[in-house]
Amino acid sequence: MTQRAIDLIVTELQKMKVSAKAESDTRGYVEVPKDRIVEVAKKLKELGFDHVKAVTGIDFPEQEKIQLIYHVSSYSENLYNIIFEIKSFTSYKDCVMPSLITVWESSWTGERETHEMLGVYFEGHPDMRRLFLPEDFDGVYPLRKEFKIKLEGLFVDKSE
Amino acid sequence: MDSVKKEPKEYKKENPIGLFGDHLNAIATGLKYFAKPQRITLKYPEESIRLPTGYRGLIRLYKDVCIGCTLCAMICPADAMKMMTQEGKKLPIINYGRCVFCGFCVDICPVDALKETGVHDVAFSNRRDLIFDPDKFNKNYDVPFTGVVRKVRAEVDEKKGIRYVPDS
Amino acid sequence: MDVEVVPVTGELNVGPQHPGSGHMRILVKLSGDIVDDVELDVGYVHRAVEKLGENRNYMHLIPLVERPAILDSVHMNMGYVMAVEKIINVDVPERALYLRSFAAEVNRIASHFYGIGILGIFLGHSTSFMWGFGDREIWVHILEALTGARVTNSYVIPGGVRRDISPSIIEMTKKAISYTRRKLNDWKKIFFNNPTIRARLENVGVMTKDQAIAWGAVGPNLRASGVYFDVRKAEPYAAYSKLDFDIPVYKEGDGYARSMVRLEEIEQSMRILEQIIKDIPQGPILSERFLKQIPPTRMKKWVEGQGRIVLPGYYASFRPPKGEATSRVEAGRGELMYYVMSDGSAKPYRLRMITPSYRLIYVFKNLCKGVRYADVVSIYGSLDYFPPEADR
Amino acid sequence: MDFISILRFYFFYPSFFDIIIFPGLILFAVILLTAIWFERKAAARVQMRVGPYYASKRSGGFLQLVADALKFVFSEMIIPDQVNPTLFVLAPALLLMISILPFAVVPVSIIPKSGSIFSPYFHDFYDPNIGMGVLSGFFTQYNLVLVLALEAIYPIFIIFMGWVTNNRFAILGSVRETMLSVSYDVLIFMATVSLALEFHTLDIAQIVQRGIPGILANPFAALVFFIGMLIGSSRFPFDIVEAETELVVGPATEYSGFLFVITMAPAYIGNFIYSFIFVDLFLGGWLPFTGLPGAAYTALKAVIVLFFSVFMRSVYGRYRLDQALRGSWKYLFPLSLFALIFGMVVGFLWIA
Repeated sequence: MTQRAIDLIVTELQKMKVSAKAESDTRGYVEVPKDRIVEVAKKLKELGFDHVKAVTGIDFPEQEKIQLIYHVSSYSENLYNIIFEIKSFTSYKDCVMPSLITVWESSWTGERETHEMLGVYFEGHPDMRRLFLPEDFDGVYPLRKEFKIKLEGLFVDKSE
Repeated sequence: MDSVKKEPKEYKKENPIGLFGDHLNAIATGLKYFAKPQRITLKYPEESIRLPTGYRGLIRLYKDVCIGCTLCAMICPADAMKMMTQEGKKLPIINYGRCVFCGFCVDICPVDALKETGVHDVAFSNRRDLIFDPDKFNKNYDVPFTGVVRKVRAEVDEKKGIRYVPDS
Repeated sequence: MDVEVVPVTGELNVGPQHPGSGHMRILVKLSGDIVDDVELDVGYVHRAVEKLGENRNYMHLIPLVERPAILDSVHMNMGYVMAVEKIINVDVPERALYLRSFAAEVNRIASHFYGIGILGIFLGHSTSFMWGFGDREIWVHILEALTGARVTNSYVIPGGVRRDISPSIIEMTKKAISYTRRKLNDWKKIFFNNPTIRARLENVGVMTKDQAIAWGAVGPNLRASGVYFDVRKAEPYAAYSKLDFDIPVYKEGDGYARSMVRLEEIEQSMRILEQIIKDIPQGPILSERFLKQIPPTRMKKWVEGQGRIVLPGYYASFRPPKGEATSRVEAGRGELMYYVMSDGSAKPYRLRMITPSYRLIYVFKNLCKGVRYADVVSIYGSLDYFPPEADR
Repeated sequence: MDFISILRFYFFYPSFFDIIIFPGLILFAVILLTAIWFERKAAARVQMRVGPYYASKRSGGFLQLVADALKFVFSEMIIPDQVNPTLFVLAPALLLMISILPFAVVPVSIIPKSGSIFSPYFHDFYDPNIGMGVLSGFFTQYNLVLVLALEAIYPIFIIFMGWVTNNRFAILGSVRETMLSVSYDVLIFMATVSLALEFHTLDIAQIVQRGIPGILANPFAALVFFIGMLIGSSRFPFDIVEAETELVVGPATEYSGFLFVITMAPAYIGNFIYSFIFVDLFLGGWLPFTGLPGAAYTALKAVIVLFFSVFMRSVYGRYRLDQALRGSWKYLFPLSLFALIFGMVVGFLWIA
């Protein structure tokens, strides 16, 4: 039994003193504080991960934090079934993240979308404007949990 | 993972002599279809398709069968189906302005009180009409049509693609 | 002699009405006939899938996630359902896996025909547009017979699929394969080898291998740039690990290579369909765990009698355990990724949907730099960019 | 009786009859409708559909165009705010006028000294080169040159139209037309000149009367002329000026209602007139008929050429502007030079 490719990556990352873990053969994640994210990203790129699949922001209103997940993967032969997650947190107060666009250009769309949907400002992104939302969209940051949408019940009798 | 890794292919770059042949080929193909057209248009108002069994068309309710369990309203992804109380019994009503015809309500109904009909071409003159109360919902839309419309069945054909055969 | 130089730079608003762009506005900055830069104003068909995803039950999302790309709905569903299955930890029976592959491949063919048709009309070739839609109709017809709807199939549910295949559908598929094989010859003559089409596509929008990877291209566009990558091979899902098929890869990375990849994928998909028809195993089409919950009378009437799953009450509002899952499938236009995070309630805490066209936004923007104005539509068509899918 | 014969004389006077009745304006109107109907119907046959159908089912939807025209007549003509309304309305009308103009000098048949309905006008339209009268609106011995000169005015009015509407798409379309017109005019000019050199005349009627169809005498010139004609009348694969995916409808972008119909017609009329010239020069014209049958025969062949060129829509996509320019200057222009030399050699050896 040879060592799994993902384990090699995890050990490499653990050398950097960040908590990395392999969940299965093909999935793993690393948790980094946001000031070290560029460093870890560069390391991952060295290890062969060549593109970002998704930049996901998750809002945690109780902790006033937003979690950011970069799903990175590779097209090279030995790594192409692995999706690796870089997880990081940023707080409401200081909603700024260093942009990973210098490392992976393909995070362009994802970071721009996360900016408009969750209000995370990515420092270093060349085009930090709205992408999908119209210019006159009112209300702020639709993907934050405080942005409620109207829900309906199952019965019509009570309301009418 | 594929053990045999394929070399990337390259398409043949065009050569000037073959270019003229390609022009002729394209025109010849066009003329071929001009001479022998292969049409799949359905002349709709005169011909209408008999939809296959299991087609998810308009939904109808069997009011007497319904037990008012609310499962259909719970699973409705578009909030189209709601429950209303009529003579002390909970019955579903549907808003066809919202219905996405996913058929989940039909599939989840534990007593088969909802059924899909093969009707999909209906028109309403205002939005209020789109909301079907249990009485309206109870009616059968799938009545055999008596009129100038010919019912046809679409069949996949090896030569023509889609062929319409009269529905007997 | 002094010549008064007239400024030749300017901006053009292409779209957001249909011709020339789908539901998006392309702000083209022109310098003469050369495009200096484009700015893509996307979002005209934004459906807020991710926000709605946080406010709806898991089952409610099945028809929702397929809406962004109704031409590709089986893939859209399958990716989402695979993520949910990972969270609720359910195994899918073999026959259901094959049926998923079957529906997905039929859908892929239909989606590629659509893409080629749109490419044709962008280049002014109206015949390919009509043929694309006409030949797609046959495959849509098969899907209609299988799932009960033409495009919004909602066919895949957690644990299996909703309907079983019948011998008449198999017969139909065989006929459709032989028809499409023959028709593709005429396709090649009138479209792929047509000198006007080749002139418009060759060496247009060239994307090198490195650029394709850096910009995040996916699917046929990535493979046309010489990257051997397909989720069906990299991380086989459904029944793909048991099926034999090739991945067409081209070196050039231009528009013609991209459309050739699509053409060959249609052929490969038909090969896959033939194998599925041949070796589809017998068995249930829904996981045992859910099948048990169906009452025996209904089981007999629907599931055994008509090959049609009736949903047990479990589905109405199930609460999966806490957890998160990432799933990906190879949709018609490329890799589709879902990230579902569950907090134990009946609704996902976060649903992230990364569609292939979403990732093509940046590719499209970059490819348009420095080309001629007429090439913008050619690149658009050859990328098979689909605005509703990108906006979600 | 006398009055009727005077009426008859003026009715059949070629300058009137040829231009207004047959094969002039009235035929043009009918052919315009038929050609557009055919374009849609032929494309539909190739493209797995039925095409126009419900407006008069018996004739296969032939009246669809009439229905469309009626709809356009009653729809609003929107005149943009920032344009000069006079010029805006004038531009399509001018374009239409100019597009019909060249027909006045295209010979469609010959007038024998006796026996034809046109024989009374034999002397008025006498062509010394062939010793017969020529049926055309206006006769000059150098009609080949005049026809080309009149055709060359047409693009200027397209550009005028684009300029008048003050729309960026229209202006881009006009710019494309400018570039294309230079190149296709050269092609058509070279092709006709090679025929003129080959037959040693600038009289179209004389070329026809030689009895050798130009397509046999000089096939290269025929090819060059045909392609030049496709470019000149914006037919596929050179539908570059009006490329609807890029430029909406090119110079006609701002036009609506009936003005839009008027902007659409000239391209077909131009194509039809080019078809007449093509038939005369390359397909043997009216031979072996004379008089009215000759004119009918010429018109028939011209209609077939027109139909073939509109049929190209269902086969081809659209070239890019630079590709069309490169194609015409890099490949077709040398070919036309070759046709010129070929014409001279063949003319010297064979036709002399």
